[in-house]
Parts: sequence; C-alpha cells; structure tokens
Amino acid sequence: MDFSQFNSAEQAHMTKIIEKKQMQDFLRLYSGLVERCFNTCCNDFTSKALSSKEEQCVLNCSDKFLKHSERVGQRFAELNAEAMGPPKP
Amino acid sequence: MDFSQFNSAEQAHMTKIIEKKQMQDFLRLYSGLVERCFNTCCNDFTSKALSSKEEQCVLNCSDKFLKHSERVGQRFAELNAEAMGPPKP
Amino acid sequence: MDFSQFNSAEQAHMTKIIEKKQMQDFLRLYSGLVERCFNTCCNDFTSKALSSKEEQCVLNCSDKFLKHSERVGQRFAELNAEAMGPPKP
Amino acid sequence: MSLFGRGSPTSSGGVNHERIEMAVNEIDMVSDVFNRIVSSCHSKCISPRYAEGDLNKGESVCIDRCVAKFFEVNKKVGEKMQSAGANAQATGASTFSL
Amino acid sequence: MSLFGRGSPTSSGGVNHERIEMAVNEIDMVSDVFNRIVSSCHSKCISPRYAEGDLNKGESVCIDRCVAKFFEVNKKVGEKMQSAGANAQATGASTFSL
Amino acid sequence: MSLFGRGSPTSSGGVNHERIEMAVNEIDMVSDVFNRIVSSCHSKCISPRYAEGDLNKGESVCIDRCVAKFFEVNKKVGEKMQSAGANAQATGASTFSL
Repeated sequence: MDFSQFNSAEQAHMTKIIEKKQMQDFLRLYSGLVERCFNTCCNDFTSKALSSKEEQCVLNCSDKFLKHSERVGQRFAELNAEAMGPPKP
Repeated sequence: MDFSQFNSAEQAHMTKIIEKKQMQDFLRLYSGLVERCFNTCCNDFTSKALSSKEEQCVLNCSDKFLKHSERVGQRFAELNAEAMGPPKP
Repeated sequence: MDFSQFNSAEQAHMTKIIEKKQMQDFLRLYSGLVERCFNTCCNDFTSKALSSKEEQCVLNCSDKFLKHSERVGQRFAELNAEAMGPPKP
Repeated sequence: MSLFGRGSPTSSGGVNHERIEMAVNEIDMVSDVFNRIVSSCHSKCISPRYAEGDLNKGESVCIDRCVAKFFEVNKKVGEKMQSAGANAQATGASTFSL
Repeated sequence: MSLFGRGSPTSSGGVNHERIEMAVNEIDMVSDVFNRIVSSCHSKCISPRYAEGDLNKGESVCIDRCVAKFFEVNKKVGEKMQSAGANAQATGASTFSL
Repeated sequence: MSLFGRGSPTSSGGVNHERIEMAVNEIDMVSDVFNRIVSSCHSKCISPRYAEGDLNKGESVCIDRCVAKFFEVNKKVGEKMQSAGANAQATGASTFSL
C-alpha cells in the first residue's frame, strides 16, 4: 500500500492503526492455528491427556502452518507490490 | 429497522454508522465471493495461470453468487418488514 | 483474568468494555446457533414451512447447543483459573 | 428479528448513547444473520457446477423457501432463547471476572 | 488489490478523516484477503498427515501457484464487480432503511 | 492462556491506555478461543441426530475431555510460538508497508 500522499499526522495515525491491526491479525492467526491443529490431530476423547502421537502431530502441524503462512506472506507481498505498480520516481 | 423515535442528531449518527457498515459488508461479500469461487473452481495447481475452464467457472460462479445474494436480500427485506409489522400511520 | 493492578478508573473502563463484549458474544452465539441448527435440521426445500420433524430437530438442537456451551463455559472457567495460578493473598 | 426493546425516549436534543449502542447492536445482528443466510442458502440451493451464470428456476425457488425457513428457525430459536436468555448470558459472563 | 481511488489531497496539515477511513478500509480488505488465502491454500496444498514440520517441495510449489492463482481470481472478480458494483451495493443497502 | 506480560503500573490516577489496550487484546483473545472451543468440541462430541435436547453421558464426558485437550494444545502451541513469535509477527508485518 502507498501512503506517500499522506501528511505526517496522517502517517502517524496510520502507523498506530496498522500496529493494532497487526497485533489482532497475529492473535487471530494464533488461535486459528490452534483450532486447525486441534481439529486435525485430536480425535480420541477417551482421555483428556494429549497422547504422544497427538502431541507430535500438533507440533508438526503448527510448525508447518507457520512456514506455510510465512511463504504465503512472501508471495502475497511480491504480488501485491506488482499489482500496485512501480513506485513513482 | 425503525429509527422513527430517534431525534435528528441520532438519525444523522446512525446514517454514518450504517454507511460504514454497508461498506464493510460489501467488502466482506466481495472477498467471501472470491474465496468461495476460488475454492470451488480451482483445483489444479500444476500451473499458476488460470485455465480457460477455471476462468469460465469463476465468472459464472461470481455472477451466480451476486444474483443469489441479491435475491436473498429481496426476500430478507420483505420478511424483515413483515416481522417488524405495519408502519405506524 | 486478573485486573487487580488496575486503578478504579481503569476498572470502570474495563467493566464497560467487558459488558459490551459479552453482549456481542451473546449475539454471535445466538446467530451461530441458528445457523448451525438450520444447516443440520433443514434439508428439504420443497416447502417454505418448517415441518414438525424439522421443528423438533431445531428445538433439540438449540437446547443441546445451549447446554453444550454452558458446559464448555464451566470447564473453560476452571481451566483458565488454574492456568492463571492461585490468587495472591 | 428483534431481541431488544426500544429504550424509552428520555433524552431529547442530544444523542442518547445507550440508544445508539442498542441500535448498532441490532444492525450488527441483522447484518450477521443476513450474511449467514447468504452462506447457508448458497450451500443448500446453488449447484457447484457453474455451467452458467444465471440462477435457474429450481435454484430461485429454493432460495425463496430457504430464506423463509431460516426466518422460521430464527423465530423458534429466539422464542426459546428469550426464556433461557438469562442463563445463556450468565454463562458468557463466567468467562471473565473482574 | 485496490478497489478504491485515492482521495484527492485537498486537506493539508490536519488529518483528513475520510482519507484515513478509506485507507483503513483498504487495510482491512487486504488483511481479510490475506487470511482467506492462508486458509484456502492451506486446504489446497498441505497434506493433513503431519509426518514432519517442514514444507516439502511439492507443498512449497503448490503454495506459490495457489497464491498467484488466488490473485488472478481476485482480479477477474474485481473487474466483474466494478461494472456490477453499484447493483451489489444497492442490494446490501436494501437490508436497512432509515 | 496469557501471551502478554502485564504492563508495569507506571501511571496512577488516570487511565493507562496502553494497559487497557493490552487487556482488551487479552479479552478478545480469550473470547475468540472460547468460541473456537465451543465450535470444535461441538463437532467432536455432539451427535447431529438431535433425538433429544439433553446432553447424554457420553457427550458430557467428551466435552470435558475435549476442552481440557484444547487447552493442552493451546499451551503446546503457545510455547512453540513464544520462541518463533518474532518471526511470525514479522511475516504479518510484511503484508503492509508505510
């Protein structure tokens, strides 16, 4: 996104809004990850304890999810920059 | 919804809130449509380009989705008006 | 959650925020329940009227959903209190 | 689709913030329900083949009935909740403590 | 991924609230799209077996193509909506009346 | 379920807005997690037949274990994220540029 036409007061305002939004996005990413990995990995409710198999699945699942969203983030940033066109000189 | 008991300051306030909400709803409708049509129409990731078959599916899907939500909107407005009862004379 | 370090102005502020959040959560619970029970119980669209079988299903479904979320709430509160540790003397 | 009473019109001239907040809650609720109907009735009525962009006759009739039935379910659940409402709200309350 | 024109830079010095609101709308939109891509491409590309924590070669390539294809779809739909936009917005508007 | 440290109690008398914002974030988080547990454990434990409105014994026991297990998973993932946290946040940051 290009905020170069914004004055400094507006830029400061946007920075705060973006920081807040990033925190919220991070939290949503986090709880979405927990939900997704729980739903995929936990299917046995004869015990409330996490089995070692379930735990390994959860660890791999969250590892993979973070790497996945990191990679999506990279491609997304590239394609978004492309769509916005080259910066003005 | 009936805001006839609101004073003019309150009505002005509500108008702004509703306009903002409509913009947000429109954006959510839009990205929900993209997500839904992508998920239904795109299942081949041996290429990053949209095949002509996928493109046709996406165009039909979004066409249909817009007509669908328009029709839901009409029925919704009618039933909502009914539920609210006849307007006061 | 522990707000004991908050001063009285902050506690008053938080009380209002929490009340608002609870109302929003209740509304989301409500419409989520309607959606879930509609999707599970209603599969016949040869008529717009709710059949007696569908109606019974919806009533049981919402009954069960409320009892379910009440029970989840109890366990959640216990486990959350545990995770927060014993209150300071 | 109204769970809320209208606040008594005590304030005059300025903006009654409580009344505004209740109206905003009601708008959020209506909008949330609308979005859920769009999604549910799409799943129930629209064939995912997408051979054409128009709604066919069967889909159109299905949508009309689907929306009406969703309203019926909403009403039934609303009646049920209004009696059980206090409990449910208390449950939510137990999540936080001040 | 821009549906909005930039507001003309009429105000100087203070904060142009309309311009801020449009920017916030744009940010919300980008963030919403990003989250939907994460979710869709996870379903399309990541095997739910979780035998290891790294992305394998096939998954990585799939993600790259999936994100690109999602952008393509977004663009196609955006073009379509820009012509039909007024209608769709009017539909949303019919939900409320003042 | 706490990812956040408590801000040091520097301000006195007035409202420390940073502290409030962190508390609101924490509340949003707890509420979000609660809603996800309700949904996940409903899918895992409640039979969609709805022959009666009461939870049966099996469903009740399943809910208790399901909530406990979700907390376990939340804890495991939280520990993992706390080390990887900086990265993940940086990823989110790359979506926007100012």
